[in-house]
Amino acid sequence: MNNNNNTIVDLPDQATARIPQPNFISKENGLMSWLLTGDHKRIAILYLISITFFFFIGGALAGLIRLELLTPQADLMATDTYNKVFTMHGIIMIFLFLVPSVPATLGNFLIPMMIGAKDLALPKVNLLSWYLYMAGGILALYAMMTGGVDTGWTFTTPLSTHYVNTNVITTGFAIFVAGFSSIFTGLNFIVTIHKMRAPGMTWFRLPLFVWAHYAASILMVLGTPVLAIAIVLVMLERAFGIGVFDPAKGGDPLLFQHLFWFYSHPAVYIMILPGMGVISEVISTFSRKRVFGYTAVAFSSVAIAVFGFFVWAHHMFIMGISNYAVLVFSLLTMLVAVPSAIKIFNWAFTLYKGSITFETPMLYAFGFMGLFTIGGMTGVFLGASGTDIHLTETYFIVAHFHFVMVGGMLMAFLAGIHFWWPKITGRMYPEKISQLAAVVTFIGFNLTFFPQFILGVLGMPRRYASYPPEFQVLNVFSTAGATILGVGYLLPVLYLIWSLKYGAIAGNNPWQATGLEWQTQSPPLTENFTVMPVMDHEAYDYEWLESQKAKEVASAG
Amino acid sequence: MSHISPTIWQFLVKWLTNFALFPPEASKIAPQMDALFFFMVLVSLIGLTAVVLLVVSFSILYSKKRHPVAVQIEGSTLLEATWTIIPLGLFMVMFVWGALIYFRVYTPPANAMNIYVVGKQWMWKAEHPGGQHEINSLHVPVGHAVQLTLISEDVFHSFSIPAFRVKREAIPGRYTTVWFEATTPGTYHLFCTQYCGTEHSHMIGDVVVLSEEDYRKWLASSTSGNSLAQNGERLFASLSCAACHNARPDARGPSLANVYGSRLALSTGGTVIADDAYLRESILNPSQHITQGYAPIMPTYQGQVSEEGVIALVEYIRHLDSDYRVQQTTNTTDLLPESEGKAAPAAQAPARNGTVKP
Amino acid sequence: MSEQTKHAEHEHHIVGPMVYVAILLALLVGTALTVWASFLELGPWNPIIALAIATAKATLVVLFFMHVKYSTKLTKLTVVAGIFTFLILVSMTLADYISRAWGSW
Amino acid sequence: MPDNSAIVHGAQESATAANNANGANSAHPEQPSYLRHHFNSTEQQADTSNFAMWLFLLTEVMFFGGLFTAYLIYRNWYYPAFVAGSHQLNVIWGTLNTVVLIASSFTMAMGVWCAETRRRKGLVLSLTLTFVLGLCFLGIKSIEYREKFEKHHVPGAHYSLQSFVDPASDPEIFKEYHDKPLPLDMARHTEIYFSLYFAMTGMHALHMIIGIGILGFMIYRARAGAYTSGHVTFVENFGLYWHFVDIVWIYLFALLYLISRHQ
Ligand code: HEA
Ligand code: HEA
Ligand code: HEC
Ligand code: CUA
Ligand SMILES: [Cu+2]
Repeated sequence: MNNNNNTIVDLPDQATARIPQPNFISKENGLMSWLLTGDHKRIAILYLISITFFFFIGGALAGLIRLELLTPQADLMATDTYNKVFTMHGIIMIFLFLVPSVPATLGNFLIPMMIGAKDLALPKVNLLSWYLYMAGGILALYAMMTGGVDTGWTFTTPLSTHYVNTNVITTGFAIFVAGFSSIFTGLNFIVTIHKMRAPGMTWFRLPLFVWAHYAASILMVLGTPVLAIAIVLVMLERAFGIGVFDPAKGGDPLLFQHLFWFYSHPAVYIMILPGMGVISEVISTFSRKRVFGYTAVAFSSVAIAVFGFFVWAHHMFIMGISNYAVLVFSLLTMLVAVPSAIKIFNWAFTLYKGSITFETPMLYAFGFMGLFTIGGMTGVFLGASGTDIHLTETYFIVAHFHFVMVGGMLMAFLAGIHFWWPKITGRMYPEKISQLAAVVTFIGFNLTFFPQFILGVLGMPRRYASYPPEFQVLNVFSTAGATILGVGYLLPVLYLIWSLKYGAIAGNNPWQATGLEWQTQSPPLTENFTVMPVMDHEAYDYEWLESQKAKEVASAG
Repeated sequence: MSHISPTIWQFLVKWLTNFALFPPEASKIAPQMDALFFFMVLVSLIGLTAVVLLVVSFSILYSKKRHPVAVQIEGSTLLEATWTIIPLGLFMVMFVWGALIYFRVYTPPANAMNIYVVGKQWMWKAEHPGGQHEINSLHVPVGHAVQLTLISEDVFHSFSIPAFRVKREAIPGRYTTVWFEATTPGTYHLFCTQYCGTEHSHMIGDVVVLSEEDYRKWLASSTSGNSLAQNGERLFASLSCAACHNARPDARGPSLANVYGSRLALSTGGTVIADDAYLRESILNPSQHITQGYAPIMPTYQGQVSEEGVIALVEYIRHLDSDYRVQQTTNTTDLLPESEGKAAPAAQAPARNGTVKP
Repeated sequence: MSEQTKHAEHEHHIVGPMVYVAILLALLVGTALTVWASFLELGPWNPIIALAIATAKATLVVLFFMHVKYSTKLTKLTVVAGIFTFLILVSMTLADYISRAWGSW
Repeated sequence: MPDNSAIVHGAQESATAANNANGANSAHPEQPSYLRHHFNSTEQQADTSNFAMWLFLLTEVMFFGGLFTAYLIYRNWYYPAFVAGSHQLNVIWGTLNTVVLIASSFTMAMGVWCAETRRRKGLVLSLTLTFVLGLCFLGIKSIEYREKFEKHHVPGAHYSLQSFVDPASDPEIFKEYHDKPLPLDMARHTEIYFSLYFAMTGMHALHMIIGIGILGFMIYRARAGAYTSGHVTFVENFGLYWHFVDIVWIYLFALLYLISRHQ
């Protein structure tokens, strides 16, 4: 047993420990065994590799954006190029990175294990969804190479339908295809969570990670098709001039935005809810305590999902929707913010009387809580119709959504990757350097995006390749921060790859966590469990864990 | 300081003189908006401090070193209710306060002077009633309510004046309005904030706030000779609108005098207030709303008049309540249109009821 | 005979052909009715009746052809959730369009 | 819990033959070979794919939902244009198609019943009928489409307003409805009607085409007895899809053909 007071890590004796064989990685070899797999864990790894690839492409584009904005003039690239760069940055980051980030990797890997199933309900659909994702991704890259697209990720009509000559149709089709990948992932999760739970795994014994994914999946299934039809209409408009979004023919361009945001607002919750699930697991594990107010946290996920469908028009406050609609949507936006606040405070109180340690996942989780609070509160600034007038379409929004998406979800993703890395690979990541990376990203992040709030208040519009000189100072800070941030993101890639070979053997349950996924070997077997698990305790029951360990010791000794 | 290289020094000086942290408050609404803004900042800071304080203090108090065994706690309905209700209450305050400001920004007072703004890729064209025409700049007098009626010729643009805290989308095919009252003479940024294609970031300009005197001078020096309504009259004649819209008893179309701001009965049974948007629709999509008692014979002028042309026509019809020439001269030279009594009908019109008096 | 071959007939209810024939007839009658109604001059009632009949037909299809009447609560809930979200999309979007016509405030 | 990891994916194919041999009276096979390795029982497997199918239909509802929203908005705005546009549709063809589709839904339902009660011939017959009726529907639809092409009522560069600004020039329709000529600006909006008409019926037809393709595959497999040995999930789920497509049409018929026959 370890007696170190600063960590809960409990590793097997490194001299004798081996990675258990067989496991899901060693079971079969060869590329085809990966490309044709039905194993949710292998698909998760396929996703992990592909989204990391797209993240770095998106990140490189972000680097270009920041370099261009170093000086007030459009000197690094033409405005046209700049427009293509931020459009592709947005599209790649959102549709090809953040939407599938936690769900398609960690969710895919863990949901069946957490509920005690052998696989997702529909393994082939799961694989299909990865292929759709790749098809969409490659198509998007193809569009980018062959001229790019410069509509902004929001595809605002009639700009996208009539006034640009770039690859709108190809990119639209890419998003359409990637969208179906996300629909199938969500569908698979819902079915799995409903139908594949192990005996004794009642709804209120599910880990909060599963609840969060359930809520996000509802949004994927019900929201994404509306995006699909909106994009189909844009493609038809471009190809045939059907006039539905064309003001010259009597169409209403705002209709497109209604359909687009009907998906894309819920999509922001698709992007945050799975991250919130990760945070619940991490905070609980590293404070050795059941999450404070389990039911409230579970239901707040569902509440976010349901209310999430009622607020989409807050992206259109000044766009010409009726003033009455503004009132209604502004009010509902305020309501949807409340469940997030509940979660934050519940997590904070989970720490109360805990026994806290500060491993990397926990550091990221703390980062999440602070940054998401800032990002979320500034969302409320935008949700209040009056202040939105001044702040909309400025860098304030850019800062808002990077705080929630990068400071929130990306931090949560990294927390989750570190947390479950030992489960996925069987090896630990190096703790010290990863703690350093967490701190570096936190600092870099704030330096990058906090100045953007000020820029926004000053009125600097978003999507500007050049800007008045008085905004330069803050932009330079922001660019400097982005460099640090880039390093912060490069580090994990390096040391995680390193750890694949040299990391310490982790054993089944290095964190002494309670989830079912920790009660089996790491990396797990293809079938996850040797015996069908029976859930006979509540979620996050650390006392059960202790008694379990005591039993093992007794039977071993 | 001497050991800093002069180039860097110059650079720093230039940098820091251009450095700003908060935009000027140059309109009447700006302080009100900022009050709400700072309220929100305050609430956010309190919220953030609360969260950080909880996290940090618990981390210290209950770190494994100090507190090796966790105490399992289920939750607390009372506490959870607290942090549901308090944020909800605060958010509701923000909602109501925000809605009030939204209401103010988008409800022009009755006596506001109207300037038309047309956005197109990639410039702003302002049409003053006196016929002054400017591109990528807007001259307005200090201390007068100015209403902008915006429209776009192509894609969405957004007319943003950060120093005034106002912004409104220019939409293709539809008028939108916003108003402000500048309080400090000076030159302020004008941005297009809605992404509108390649040169979006060059669709910028200046809003020049002039003292009354300077404004008068500016009006006089930059008029093109013809007022907007006069242009409208020309168009009215050349498009032979008068063939139907004349005051003769056998006229096929309704008389347009005094039509602006009145409530019209439609053939479908409803009524509608003839505002700018309605006049525009009547010219481009006449069959959309047929006035009671008339046949849908008016041809559409879509494709035959530019947005500026439509604006001129609308401006002309707006002023058809009396001899427009007389008004035009006053309009150009006088800053207070309502003092001539000419805005009075508009002020009584139902459309203007319920506006806030600033 | 078919009933016994299933392990769990309470779960998997097999709908017999007579029900299907009845529903087929009902749907055909519904179609005839709605076409007939469309030839009448009923003012605003025309669309209402047409949509009401369509909804009735759709309900029959969902309940019997698609077996929802005999399905689990979960399936019923799923159907309701779909209709609900669809209605949010339609009604909240239309709410904007309708209230736009009310004028600025 | 027996370890059935030996059964790998794709075991379904071999399942067919084995189950045929089992016949109808092997009511409780220890491990039906179509049972996928990660399920515990056939019921769980059937329930699961049934639920998954319903969720998929939800996404379809939302997909068509966007189109219906657009239709409702524009019909509100451009009522006369939508009326005139709708008069171009032939109620007789529409009714016929509705009947065809309802009949195909019926045959599909019968197919499900045949599968559940293990009637192989009945199943093949039902599926074939469904297949044929589906083709009939598409045939009729293409007749209607051709008519639109000939009259230049397909949105785009060649769109013609002739029938709307001068209804008398379109004697067949005029005889029936005696439409008044639409003013030019309103007539232009008929293009939006036809855009939505083509988008909605086109999406619907696309679903039919996909469905017919799957039907062909199913007929092939049904003849080999694949669905009449207890594993009926596929037929049932396809049935759900087919009925859903039917429901969409029921609404399309009402909205596009019927509700605007009177001004
Ligand atoms: C992960 C993504 C994500 C998340 C979670 C959110 C969350 C929220 N967002 Fe954000 N948003 C985006 C991504 C996201 N957003 C993106 C990408 C855009 C821009 C799209 C574009 O135009 O390109 C955008 C734009 C955007 C707008 C449109 C602005 C405009 O275009 O004019 C609005 C307006 O209402 C808004 C509001 C909100 C609100 C109210 C929340 C709420 O859910 C936040 C709730 C959270 C909290 C409130 C924090 C926790 C609270 C506390 C800890 C309590 C504090 C204490 C006290 C009050 C005492 N967002
Ligand atoms: C998940 C979502 C996500 C993420 C993670 C990011 C990450 C970042 N974004 Fe992004 N951003 C968006 C989503 C996201 N963004 C969206 C949706 C928009 C709106 C687009 C639109 O308006 O249409 C936007 C727009 C946007 C803008 C505004 C552009 C404009 O309006 O003009 C800016 C400007 O600073 C910016 C910066 C950054 C930076 C510095 C990062 C950093 O966090 C990135 C850090 C990562 C790296 C720096 C990579 C590190 C690695 C390398 C550098 C090595 C690369 C090497 C090889 C590939 C060989 N983003
Ligand atoms: C062929 C005759 C004709 C011509 C030419 C014509 N109009 Fe009209 N106009 C009408 C009729 C008839 C109506 C009332 C029915 C309706 O609302 O469409 C009308 C209504 C209007 C209205 C709405 C006012 C109201 O009381 O309903 C406006 C504004 C208007 N016309 C402006 C114009 C302008 C500007 C032109 C020229 C560019 C023009 N019209 C040319 C016949 C005509
Ligand atoms: Cu015009 Cu941006
Ligand atoms: Cu939103």
